[in-house]
Amino acid sequence: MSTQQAKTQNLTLVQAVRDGLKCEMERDDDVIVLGEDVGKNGGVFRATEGLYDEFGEDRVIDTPLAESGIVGTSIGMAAYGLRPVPEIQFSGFMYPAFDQIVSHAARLRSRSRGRFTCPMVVRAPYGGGIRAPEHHAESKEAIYVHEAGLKVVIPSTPYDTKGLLAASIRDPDPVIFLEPKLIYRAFRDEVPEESYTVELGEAATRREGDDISIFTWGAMTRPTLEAAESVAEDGIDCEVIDMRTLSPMDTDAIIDSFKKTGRAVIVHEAPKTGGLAGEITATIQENALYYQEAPINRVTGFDVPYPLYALEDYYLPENTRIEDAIRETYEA
Amino acid sequence: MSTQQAKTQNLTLVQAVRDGLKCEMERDDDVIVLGEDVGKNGGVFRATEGLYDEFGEDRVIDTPLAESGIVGTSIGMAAYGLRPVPEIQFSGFMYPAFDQIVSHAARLRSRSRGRFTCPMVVRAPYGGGIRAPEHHAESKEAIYVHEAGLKVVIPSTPYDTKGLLAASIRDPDPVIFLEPKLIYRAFRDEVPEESYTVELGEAATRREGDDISIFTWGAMTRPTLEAAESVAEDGIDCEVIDMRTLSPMDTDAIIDSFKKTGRAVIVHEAPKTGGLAGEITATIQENALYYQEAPINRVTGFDVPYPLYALEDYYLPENTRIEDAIRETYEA
Amino acid sequence: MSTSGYEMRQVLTEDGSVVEGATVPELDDETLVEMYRTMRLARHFDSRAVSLQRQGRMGTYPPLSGQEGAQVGSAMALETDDWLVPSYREHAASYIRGVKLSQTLQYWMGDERGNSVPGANIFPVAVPIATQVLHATGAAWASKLSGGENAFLCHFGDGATSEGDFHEGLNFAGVFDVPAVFFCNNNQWAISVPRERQTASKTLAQKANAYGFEGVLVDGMDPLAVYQVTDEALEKAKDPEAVGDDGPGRATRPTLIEAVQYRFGAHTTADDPSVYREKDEVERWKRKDPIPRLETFLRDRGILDSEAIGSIETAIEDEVATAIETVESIERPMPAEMFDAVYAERTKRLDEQATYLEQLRERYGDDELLE
Amino acid sequence: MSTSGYEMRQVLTEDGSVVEGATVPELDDETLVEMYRTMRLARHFDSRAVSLQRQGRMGTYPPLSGQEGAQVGSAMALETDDWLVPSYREHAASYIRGVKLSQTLQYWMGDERGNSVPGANIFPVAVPIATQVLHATGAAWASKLSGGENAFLCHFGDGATSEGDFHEGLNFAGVFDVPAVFFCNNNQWAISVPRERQTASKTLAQKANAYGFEGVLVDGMDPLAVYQVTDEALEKAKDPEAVGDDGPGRATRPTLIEAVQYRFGAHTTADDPSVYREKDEVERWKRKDPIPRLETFLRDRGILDSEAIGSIETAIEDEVATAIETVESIERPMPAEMFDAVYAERTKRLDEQATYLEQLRERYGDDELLE
Ligand SMILES: Cc1ncc(C[n+]2csc(CCOP(=O)(O)OP(=O)(O)O)c2C)c(N)n1
Ligand SMILES: Cc1ncc(C[n+]2csc(CCOP(=O)(O)OP(=O)(O)O)c2C)c(N)n1
Ligand SMILES: [Mg+2]
Ligand SMILES: [Mg+2]
Repeated sequence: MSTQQAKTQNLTLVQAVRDGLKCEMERDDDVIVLGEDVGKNGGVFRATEGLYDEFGEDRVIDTPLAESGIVGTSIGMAAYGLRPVPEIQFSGFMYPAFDQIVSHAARLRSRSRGRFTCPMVVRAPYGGGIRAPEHHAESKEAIYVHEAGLKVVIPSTPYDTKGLLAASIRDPDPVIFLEPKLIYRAFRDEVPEESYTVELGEAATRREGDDISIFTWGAMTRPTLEAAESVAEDGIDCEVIDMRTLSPMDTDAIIDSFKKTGRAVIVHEAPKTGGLAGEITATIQENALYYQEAPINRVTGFDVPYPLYALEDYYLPENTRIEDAIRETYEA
Repeated sequence: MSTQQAKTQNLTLVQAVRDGLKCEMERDDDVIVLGEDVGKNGGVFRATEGLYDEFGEDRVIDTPLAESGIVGTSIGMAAYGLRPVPEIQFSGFMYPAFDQIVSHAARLRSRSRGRFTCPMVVRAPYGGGIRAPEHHAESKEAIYVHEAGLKVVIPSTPYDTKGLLAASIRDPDPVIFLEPKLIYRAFRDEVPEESYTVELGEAATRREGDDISIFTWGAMTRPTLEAAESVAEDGIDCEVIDMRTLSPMDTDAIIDSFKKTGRAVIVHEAPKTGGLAGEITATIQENALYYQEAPINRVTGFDVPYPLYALEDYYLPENTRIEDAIRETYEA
Repeated sequence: MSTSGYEMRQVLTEDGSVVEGATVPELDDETLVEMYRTMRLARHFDSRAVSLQRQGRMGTYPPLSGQEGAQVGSAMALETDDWLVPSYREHAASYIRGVKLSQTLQYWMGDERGNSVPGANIFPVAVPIATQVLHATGAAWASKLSGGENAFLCHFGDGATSEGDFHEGLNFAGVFDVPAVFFCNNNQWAISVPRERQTASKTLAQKANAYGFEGVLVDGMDPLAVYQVTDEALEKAKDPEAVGDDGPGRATRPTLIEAVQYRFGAHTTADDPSVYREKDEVERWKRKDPIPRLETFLRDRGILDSEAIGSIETAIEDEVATAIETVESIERPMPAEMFDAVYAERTKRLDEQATYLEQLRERYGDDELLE
Repeated sequence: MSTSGYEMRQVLTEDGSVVEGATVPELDDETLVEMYRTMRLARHFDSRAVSLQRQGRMGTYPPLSGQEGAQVGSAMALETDDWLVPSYREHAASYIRGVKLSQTLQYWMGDERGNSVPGANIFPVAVPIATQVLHATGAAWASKLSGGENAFLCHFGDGATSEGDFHEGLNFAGVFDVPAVFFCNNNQWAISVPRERQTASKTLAQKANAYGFEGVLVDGMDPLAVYQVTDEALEKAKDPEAVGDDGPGRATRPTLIEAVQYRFGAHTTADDPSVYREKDEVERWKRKDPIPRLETFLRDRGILDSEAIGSIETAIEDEVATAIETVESIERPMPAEMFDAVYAERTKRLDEQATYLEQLRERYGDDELLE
C-alpha cells in the first residue's frame, strides 16, 4: 500500500476476488476473464459480478461449456501476450482441462526454452462443506503441486485473496488459484481499495506459539485457529501457519517454526494418502529431524470419494478432530 | 501355481504383459483389450502382439485416437459387465482421460453404493530413459494414488508383471497398471505358462538387510539393487523393498522393515515435490518415529518438466545418486 | 420412417391439435393416459422439490418443469431391456425406468443410496457434463459385443454438446455402430449461456453429420413427436432393417436427437434466471407447454375428461406426498458407508480411518463432532 | 471464391497438367520455383534425418515424405504476420516460417533449444495430439481481441479429429469467429489406424458443419490447389468481405481444410508400417507424388529445365549437409537449463536441486553419473 491512510472496504473473500479482478483489469488491459457464466450472470458465486458491464464482452467472456477449451484457448492467449484469468466453475471440473494444464500450461516455458510463456491464472472454487452436489467439493491441490511449472495458491482471508490474486495475475508463470468457497462469505476483512500484492511463496503466521506448529491452508485455517484457542485454555501454545502458497512452498517457514516447537500437526481437507501433509512431513524431517519430539500428525480428509452432503460433515476435518490431534501430539 | 513342475517360459517384461493378457483372455471371455494401435499393429511396444489374430477384432479393438473416449467407453463396458483392459499408448497421454478416471472409474462404486462397479485395468507404459520424444517419459503414479477408489500397480519383474496383471484384471475395482518401459526388454524371467496371480497390495523384499531400508518400484528397482550391492562392499547392508502396488500401499512392509533398520531411502523417478516419497516418509514417522536414526532420504526426479533426451540422464536417479544417498543416510 | 433433413418433427401443434400430415404414434389409450399422468406427476413433484429445498429440507435441486414432454416421451419409447443413461435433470425419465420418487429425493438430499436402484435399467446420476455420453456408448458397445439386442438412450443438454466427451462418445458410436440413441435436451440455456453462444451451428442435430449418422430435430415439448422419433431411433439402433439405406457391414446405426424445448424455471435452486433472461422469453415458451397440449389432444379424442383429470390430480399429489414422507423417514446413512463404498473390500488404511472416526464419535458424540 | 460442397479441389492432375476448368493461383515464377525447391529440400532432409536416426545420431523422428505438397502449399500461403501452429511432422512448413533445418534436427536430437525460434511466427512443436488446436484458437482470438489483422494456420492429422480438443477448439473458433484456419493433414493413417476407422463420416471436411463454418476438401498432394484453398481460407479469416454470404455480426470466419494425402514412410522411425498396410496401397498413392507433379507443371510452362533442377538438387544437398554439420557442432545443453526453464525465476527448491546435481557432477564426474 502506498499510503498509511489507504482507503479500505469491508469485504468477504468472494468480494475480494471480484475486487482483485477489477483492480487488475483496470491496471492492465491485457487481463481478461473467461469461463462458464462469468459474464452476464456474474459467475455462479458472483465472483465476477459487474465486470461484464464494466469491461465489456471482449474482456469478460462467457464461453461454451468446455473446460479443456477454456484452459486451452487461455494458454494460446497467454502465449500470444494476454493475461487470461479463466474461471472453472468448481475445481471438480478442472479434470477435463487437466491435460492442457499439465501438458501445456506447465511446460510452455520449458518446451520453448522461454520463448513462450503462460501468464495465466486458473481460478476455481474448491473444497467442501456447502452441501453441494457431487464433484462440487474436491480439494486436489496436491496433484497440481506435483506438477513442475505450475504455482498453486490458496488464500484464506479477504485481504490475502486480493493481494495473492494480483500477484498471481502479474506473475509470469501459470498459477492455479483455488478459492475456499466454504468461507467465500464467512467473514469480512478490511481490504484496501487500491491494488496491492501479497507475495507468492510466503506463508503467514496466523498465531504465534511455542509448543506445536500447525500447518494448514484455505478453509481449514479457521477451525485450526479455533482449535488452537481452545487448547490454549489448557496451556498448549500452538503456532498456526497458513501456507497460502502451496507451490512454491515456503519451506523456510515450515522449518523455522518446527525448529522452535519440535512438534507438528498438518491439517488439510484433501484425502490423507498422497496429500500434501506427506510432503510437509518429509520436508520437516529432511531438514529438522533432530528437533523432532513427537510424530507429526496428519488431520485430513479420509481416503474416500468426497461423499454427498449427508455424510460430508464426517469427512471434513473440524475443530474437534484438530484439537484431538493437537493434544495427542502434545502428549506424545 | 498348481504344480511343482509348472512349465515356464523365459520372458521379458513386455512379453509377460502380453502373456498375462493372453491367459486372462483365455480364462474369461469378458476380458477385452482396446486402445490405439493395439490390434493389427500389436501395440507400439508389441504388448498386444498376436492377440488380434488369436481373439479377433471384437476382443482386441483398435479405437479412434481419443483417450477420454477409450477410458470412458471402457467404464461403460465395465459397468455393463465386461472386463475391459484399455491401453493408453504412453502414460503421458492419460491426462485427456483424467476426468473419466477420477470422476468416474474411481467413483462408480461409491456413487451407486455398489450397484455399479468398474472392473477395468488401464495399462500404460510409464517412465523415462528410452530417449523418446516429450510426454513419453512421465511417471505420475502419485496423482492416481491420491485418488480414492483406484488401485495403482507397478511391476518390476516379468514374473510379477504377469501375476499382478492377472490379479488386476480379476480385481473388482479399477486398477491403473503402469509398466516400466525402460525395462520392457532389459532382462528375462522364468514365467509360468499357466495363469497365476500375484496379490495386489503386497510389497516384495528384493534384498534383505539390516542397516537401511530402501523403498522403490518400477524401473528404479534395478539401479537400487545395484547400488545396494555396491555399498555392501563397504559393509552397508541394505534391505531393498519393491512396493509393487502403490495403492493400496503395503504399509506393514514399510514399517516392519524400518523398525528393523531405523534408516530409509526412498527412490522414485517422479519429481520430488508431491511424490510418493513424502507419503512413505509420513507413514514411517507416524508409525515408527521412535525407531528412526537418521533423516529419510528421497532420491527422486527433479522438480522440472521431464526434459528431452539430451538431458534426461541427468534427470533420472541412477546408481550413483542412490549410492550417494545410501551412504549419506548410513553416516547420518 | 426416415427423418431426413433438419426440419422439426411435430405431431401436436401448440394448441394440441394434430399437425397436418403428421402420423400419430400408435399408442393405446392407457399408455397415452400414463404419458399424461407422468408429465403431471413430474410437474407436481418438481414444485414440491423446489419447496423442500427452500425449506432447507433438501440440498440444491435441478428443476425440470417445461421438459416433461421430452423426458416422458423419450423414456416411454424404451422397451423393457433397454437402458437409460440420464443426466442430472431426468427425474421424470428415471421414474419411468423404475426409480422411485423417494429415491430421487434421497439422492438430492445428499444420500448416495438414492442413486442405487437395483433392477432398474438406468445408470446412476453423474454430474460432470457430457461424461455419461461415453458410458452410454461403452455400455451399448458391451451389450452389442455380448450379443445383446437392447438399446441405450442417453440424455444430455445443449451445453453438453460443447464438451470433448460428447464428440468422442458420438464418434466411437458411429465407428462401432453401437446401439445408442443420443438425446439432446436443448432447453436453450446452459445455466446463463444461451444456445447461440454454445455453438455456431444452426442446429445441434446437424452435428450428427460429423459422426456419419443421422440427426433428428424434434419439438421437445410435443411428447407424441418425441415418442415417435425416439421409437424410430431405438429401432434403428437395434434392427439393421430399420436403417435401410446404409451400405454393407453397417448393421444398426446410432442417432442424435435434438429435442427443442425450454426450462421454465431456474437452472437449479441455486440459480436466478432473471439475471440473464427476459420474462417475455419464458412466456413465449410457456405457450408450448407439453401438458396442456397433450391434455387437449386427449380430451379431443375423448380419452380424458375433467373428472378423470381430477382424479389423476389427486392421485399424483398423494404419490408425491407419500414419497416425501417415505424419504424423510429413512434413517440417515451411517458414516461407515463412506468407507465401505470405496472398494469391494476395505483396505487396511480405510479400516483404520473408519475405526478412528468411530472412536471420535464415541469420544465426543456426533453433536460435538459435527458442531 | 466459395468452395461449396465436399468436392475435392484440384489444380494439377496426377500427371502435372492443369485440371480442366481449374484456375492456377497467381504466383510468380520465383515463388513457384521456391515451392518446388522447398518440397525437394524437405524430401531430401527427410531421408537424411531417417538415416541419422538409424545411425544413432538422432532420436525418434517423424518423416514427412509424401506430405510435402500440403505442408509447402499451405505454409506458403501465409503472410508475414500470420502464424503457424504446427503438429510434430511439419518440418517443411516450419522451414518456410523460419525454423532452420538445424533447429528441427536439434529438437529431434532431444534438445529443447531447437524448439525456440525467436522472431519466427511459429508455435513450438507439441506432441500431444490435437491439443494445439486450442492454442491456435486462443492465440487467434487474442490477436483479434487486441485488434490484430493476422491469421493462424493450425496443422494436425486425421487421427487428431477424434480428440475432444479438436472439437472444443473448432467450436470455440466458430462461436468467437477467430481468424484461424484448421488444416487437417489426412494422410490416411494414424499410426496403424486407417482413416475409415477413425470416424464414420464420409469426409473430415464435413465436420466443419458441426461448428457452423465451411469445410473444404483438397488434394493434399497438389501444392497449387493446397496453396489456393489455404489462401482463400486465410482471406476469409482476415477479411469479412471475403466471407460474403454470412449474416450481420458475423465478421470473418474460420475454415476447416481437409488435405487428402499419404505418408509414404513410417509413422516415425520407431514404426514398421508393413505390419498394418499393403505395399500396393503405398504404390498407388506414390503416383500422386507432389514433387514430380509440380515439376512437370514447371517444365511445361518453361519455368524449370533439367539444368535448373540439377542445380537445385546440388543446393539442397548442401543445405541439408550444412544443417547436419551445424547441429552436430552445437554443444550439448547444460543440466542447469533444466532448472532454469521451469519458471521465470528459479524457486529455492530448484536452486537446491541444481546445486545438488552440480555437486554430484563434481564429485563423480559426468561419466560415472550417467554411466
Ligand atoms: C464438466 C462440468 N463442467 C461444469 C459443470 C457445471 N454445470 C452444471 S450444469 C451446467 C450447464 C449445463 O447445461 P446443459 O448441458 O445445457 O444442460 P441443462 O442444465 O440445461 O439441462 C454447468 C455449466 C458441470 N456439472 N460439469
Ligand atoms: C494425446 C495423444 N495420444 C496419443 C499419442 C501417440 N501418437 C502419436 S502420433 C499418433 C497418431 C497420430 O495420427 P494423426 O493425427 O493422423 O497424425 P499423423 O501422425 O498421421 O500425421 C499417436 C496415436 C499422442 N502423441 N498424443
Ligand atoms: Mg441446457
Ligand atoms: Mg494421419
